[in-house]
Amino acid sequence: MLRIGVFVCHCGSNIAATVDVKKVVEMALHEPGVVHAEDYQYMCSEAGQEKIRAAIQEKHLSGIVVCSCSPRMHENTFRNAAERAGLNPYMVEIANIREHCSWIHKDMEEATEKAVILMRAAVAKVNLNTPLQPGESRVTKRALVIGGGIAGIQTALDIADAGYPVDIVEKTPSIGGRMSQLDKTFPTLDCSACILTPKMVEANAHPNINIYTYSEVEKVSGFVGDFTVDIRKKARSVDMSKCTGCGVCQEKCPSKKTPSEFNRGLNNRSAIYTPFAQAIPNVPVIDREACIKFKTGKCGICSKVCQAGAIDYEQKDEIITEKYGAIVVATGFDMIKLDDYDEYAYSQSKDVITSLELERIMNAAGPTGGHLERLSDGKAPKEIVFIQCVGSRCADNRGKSYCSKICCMYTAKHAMLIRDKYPDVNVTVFYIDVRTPGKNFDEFYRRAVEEYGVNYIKGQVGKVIPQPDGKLLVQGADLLDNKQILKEADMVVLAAAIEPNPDVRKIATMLTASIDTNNFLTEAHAKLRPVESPTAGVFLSGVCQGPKDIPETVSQAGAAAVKAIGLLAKDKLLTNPCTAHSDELLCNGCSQCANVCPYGAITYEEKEVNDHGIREVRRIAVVNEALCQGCGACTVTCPSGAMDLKGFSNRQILAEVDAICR
Amino acid sequence: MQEIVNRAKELLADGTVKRVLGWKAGDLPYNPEPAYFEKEEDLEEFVYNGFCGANLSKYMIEASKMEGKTLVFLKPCDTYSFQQLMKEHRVDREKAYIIGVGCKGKLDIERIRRMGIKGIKSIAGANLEDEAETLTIVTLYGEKEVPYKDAMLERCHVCKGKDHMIFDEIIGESKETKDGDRFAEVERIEAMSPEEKFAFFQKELSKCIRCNACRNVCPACSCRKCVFDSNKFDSAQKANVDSFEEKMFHIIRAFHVAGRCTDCGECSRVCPQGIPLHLFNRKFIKDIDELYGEYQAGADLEERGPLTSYQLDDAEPGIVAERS
Amino acid sequence: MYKIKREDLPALFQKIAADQELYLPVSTAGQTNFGVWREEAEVDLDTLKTVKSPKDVFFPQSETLYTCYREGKKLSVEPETLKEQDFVVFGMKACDIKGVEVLDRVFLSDPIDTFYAARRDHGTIVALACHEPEETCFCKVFGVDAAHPAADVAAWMVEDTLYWKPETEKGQKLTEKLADFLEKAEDAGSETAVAEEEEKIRSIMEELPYSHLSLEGWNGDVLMEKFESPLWEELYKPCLACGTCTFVCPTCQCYDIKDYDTGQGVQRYRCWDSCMYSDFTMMAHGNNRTSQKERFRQRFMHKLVYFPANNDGMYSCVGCGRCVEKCPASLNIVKVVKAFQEKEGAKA
Amino acid sequence: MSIEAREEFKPKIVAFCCNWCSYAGADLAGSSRLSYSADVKIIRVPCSCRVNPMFILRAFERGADGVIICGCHPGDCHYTSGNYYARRRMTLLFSMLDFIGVENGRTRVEWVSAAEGVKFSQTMHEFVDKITSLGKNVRLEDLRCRKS
Repeated sequence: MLRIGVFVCHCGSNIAATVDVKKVVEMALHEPGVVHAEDYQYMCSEAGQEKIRAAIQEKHLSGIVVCSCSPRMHENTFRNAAERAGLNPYMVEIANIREHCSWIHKDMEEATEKAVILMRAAVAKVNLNTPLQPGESRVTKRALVIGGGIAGIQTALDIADAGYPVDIVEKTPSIGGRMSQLDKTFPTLDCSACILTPKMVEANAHPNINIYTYSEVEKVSGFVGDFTVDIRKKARSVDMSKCTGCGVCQEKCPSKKTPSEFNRGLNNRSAIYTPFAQAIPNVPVIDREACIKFKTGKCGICSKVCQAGAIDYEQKDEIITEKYGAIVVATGFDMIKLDDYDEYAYSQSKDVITSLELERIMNAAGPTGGHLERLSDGKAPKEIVFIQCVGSRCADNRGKSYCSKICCMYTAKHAMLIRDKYPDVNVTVFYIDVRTPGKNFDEFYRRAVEEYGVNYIKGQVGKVIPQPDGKLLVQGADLLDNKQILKEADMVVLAAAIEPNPDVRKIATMLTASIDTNNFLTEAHAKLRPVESPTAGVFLSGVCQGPKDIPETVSQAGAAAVKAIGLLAKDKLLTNPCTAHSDELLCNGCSQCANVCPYGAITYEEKEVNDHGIREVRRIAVVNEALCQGCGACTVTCPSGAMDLKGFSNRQILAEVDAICR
Repeated sequence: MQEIVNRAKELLADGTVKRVLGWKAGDLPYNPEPAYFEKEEDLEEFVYNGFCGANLSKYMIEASKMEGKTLVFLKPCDTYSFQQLMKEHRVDREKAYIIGVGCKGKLDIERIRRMGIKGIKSIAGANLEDEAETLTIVTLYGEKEVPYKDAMLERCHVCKGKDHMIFDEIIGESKETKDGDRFAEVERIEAMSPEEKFAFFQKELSKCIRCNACRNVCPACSCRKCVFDSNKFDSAQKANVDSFEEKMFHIIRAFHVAGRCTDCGECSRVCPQGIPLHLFNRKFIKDIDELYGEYQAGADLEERGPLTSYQLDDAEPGIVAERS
Repeated sequence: MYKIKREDLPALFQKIAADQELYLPVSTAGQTNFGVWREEAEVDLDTLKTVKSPKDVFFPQSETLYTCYREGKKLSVEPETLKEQDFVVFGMKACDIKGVEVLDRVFLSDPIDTFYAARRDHGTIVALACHEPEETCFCKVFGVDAAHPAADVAAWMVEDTLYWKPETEKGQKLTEKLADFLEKAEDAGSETAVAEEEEKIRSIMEELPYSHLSLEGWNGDVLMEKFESPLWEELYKPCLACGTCTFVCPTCQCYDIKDYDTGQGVQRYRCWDSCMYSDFTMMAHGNNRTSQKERFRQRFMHKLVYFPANNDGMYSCVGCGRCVEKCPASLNIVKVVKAFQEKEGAKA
Repeated sequence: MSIEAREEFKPKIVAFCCNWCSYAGADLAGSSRLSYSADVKIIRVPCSCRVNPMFILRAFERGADGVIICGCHPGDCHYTSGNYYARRRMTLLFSMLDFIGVENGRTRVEWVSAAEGVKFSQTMHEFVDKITSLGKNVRLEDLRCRKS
């Protein structure tokens, strides 16, 4: 039996106010194997750790239990403390008496009783712990960035600047992302393209950056430091090495009826196209769904007009397999679909548009050449109504429960720009709250109201009714004046909620990164590890993690890059020693464990064993500890119990069960 | 039967096989035993009749370790077990020469005894050649006639079919014996109230003497060391001291063979206490069929077992409460 | 001698059970085993052989030896109390009674097994003659008289009447207690009825296929000769290494001692073990019988050689035939004896 | 059961929580001060696929009144597929327990992400209520483990 020490943390009053820590100490001393127990104000502090060290050395402890906060907080702290005192770090168990006890219970007696039971379970477990040694695994010094928007570009640039090769995988034909669709940016009103394009060019030209556009991640295997990724390079039908980007093919293409994705479907593009003028790479793709050559076999005009001979109808999808040490997800966002918001007449009237559509309309390269006009009749609007929170902060399940964060500011921007360029246009904004927490944000909003005379009405719009004369009747409420409002507008702009790019689910599954109910990727810790995914080696950049504006996105992109660089800078990583292993005397060699192993970590070998004097050659499972991630799927599949998991062994878990049910 | 014996002799003689694994005539009319024959003359004792219910696949685990090939006689249902064992690398196909033998339904001496027949001196009609519809049983207490079908093992009434899944050659004809619904009894129990279910199994399992016959005869229970014999889970109990242990043993045993059990019915055939152990396996099979698509263990070598595979849209565990 | 109508037996049982435990053949879910009589129990006196022998009335499949309780770091031990109340076993057959005789040799010789001894002291056995012996029976081989079992009370069921004959002091005492229920049967008709039944049983015994099995060559002196016989190599092969034969056997007496962690402490109990099991007599170094052949041999050598060697030639098989009926591989002691006879006879 | 007796009954509930999601979800419930019954005791496992049916039966053997397994939402498993295996295993196990007459409310699987502190707390509330209404587990306990 081990010589166990139990350390009970007060966590100031976080634990001690609800749990009688002295009682836990007293009860611990009654547990078999426990030779030392003490409590302290803050076990995680220098002084607390020093107490642990002293006890380990003076009382010759061979295992310790710390009753404190979640192991997700300080397991490493205490493992390191134990290691410094000469104890194997895996001889430490944590009883979570804060998050799982003191913080959720009010009655001191009840909480203390539970804390004692949790302590007992941890003591029972640590009694069966064995010293474990982590192994080592190599780090592939290359990063993958999924998504080529501003987040992905910035991350890639920062990693590349640090000297590591980076691949960007972008689904669409060009990098640039949502930001390339924006006209101006708040709160400084810079032209979006003017600040984005240089970054795009820089990424394209960077010797350490390799861009795969019109490509998607198909498969991910491996683990931190050693991911293997299959990238599907979709057939572009244009040879990138030959194309000069002259654009003649697009001009001559007879199929020009496909809605332009870039312009949100407000106008059409040709079947062979580059999404926008500054696209990088400036090489078009053939949309095979729309192309006459692909549909009927006839046409082939683009091929005829291409002087470089770059058109290649035979091109096939290509799978590129590459190894990476770190992966950054920067898959960005899209606007929600407005199908469930019939009351705003989005599908009935061309003059009810989303803010992103307004961006395109106001952009000089947009469908209207930058003229603010109604899409129904081309007339200049005189009365514009903005509706905020369409699908954001939504209580029912039509929309999103969260605040999309960027709408208040871009609406102020839109309102201001319109009033600036078209002073005769009246702008009204219906809002729930105006949220402007950001540098120079509130000032910006106040300018819209005070200098530009934008009419802000606190209240929601119930209905937008298209009128026979083409006008839009907006029925709203003014909560401050407590009155109903009926307003005729020429144009209604909806600040639709943003949501993570729907493809992120697929990617999260491939990466085994966790995702929340809104499809935002979960960070390892909401405050302390905001750019890391709980999956080691996977980092989060931009809106895939939560709604953000451009400056926030760029700063997070940089942070994600630093985390990735920190990983790539290492030559070797210590692997988790809590891996599966098979007892060769019990193994049947039946292969069931290998069938469920997600990492292909189990192989079989013919081995001579000595089973209590019976010598025979048996087929036996062997676990590759570098590949095993310690999930334990194999342990339950194994009928004989040959397969067990270090750190979470059958007997350890049963001991916890027994201690809890005692 | 002579055809089988002749063929076995040939294969022994030409050196194709080193031994023959079949059945040897017993000393009572109904108790042939599984046996190895290494010499041609020993085969005089060979028998294959209605009482040869034993599934010889399990013996092939040991036979695979022996030198040279073993000629093994497998009934159609036994071939599922053999193939499942192949899938689990527990038998060596190279070490087996499989003759698929025909089957006209196997007899259950316990069933005959339950009819009140005792003091059996002879049984006529159990041989395959007889094609008998009726068994004539001479006893110390008079002669009895029993329809062959009524004396068959439960499993034969719900036979999976008379096709051999794997074989080198086939000898003998089979006769369809299926006349019942495999899941009828499971369904009957499912329809009970929790109290009735509990009482039913409590009663049945209270008979269990933990002799391990069900486990040791089971081709899916092929572990070198059973969890119930090892100290890995602190679960090594030699006796059911508490009624909990009866349940623990049978639930876990059924769980461990779930997705691998071919429903060969040996567990119920050998239980000295007549516990319908196959119900546990059938319950799992029924659930697997209903929830994850029909699956027959041992029917092929490639398909992943239902517990080592999954579908993204599998039913949630809550379905159990919803269904009942 | 006394008699009682079959239809009055339930009342008799009730009377017996009023102040003591009564064990008798009870059918549960289609199988008959000895169990404690309860009003609702399905008593089955027609089944000749219960699945398990009634040995667990005296030597239960599992029994607690003592219990340790743990409180903090303190341990306390509470020994199990010995059987203190009298009880009755009704319906045991001659072979099973012979089986108890075998167990007595083991448990009542020095050092005496106090748990067993207490049960033997307090138990009164009412035995029932074997009405219709079966083809698997071979008790005759071991000198057992199935027609007249040697017990505290011998009983015969002749048509609808149970004849009851106390034969020991214990039996006499029980009979007196049940005087209100038992009718005197000193008449010639009763004597004849019992004698005829005995005769009938004995004549059937003569006809049984195994009754004339010869045990020649099996005794305590043939240890090495039998031990080293190459026949075992052939015989054991079909054995599945289950414990059915052992657990249905009226004479198998091996047990294991195990600890059960109750969470509050430890319950130490003993339970039947089987020499067929790979962990039988497992020691720290492993097992002294590493192959199934050795384990298989052990069982038969024990019954037919080792036991007689230590017990004045008494075999520890009583010919109940349960293993013959229940072995999943249709192996049994008769086949073993016959195989030796055949092969060694041929040799000689 | 009388009302008084029900008030006295404090169920023993074992919750197996996946380290990556529901254990963190429980942490979040804690840091958000979302209370639930102290009858629930959590055992940390690396993944729901680590939960062996033996663990569940052992808990019942030892007198647990309810066992709940919490894992990552399907598709979100930290190890890609663990919860899918767990889902099949637990579905079949629960169905078997139901088959032998154990009240099916005593076992439950719930998918709770690291972000779902509220769901964790609510789930535990519901489960404790359910077990309280079912009362003491008597069908799957080993009487030797009962506290005398």
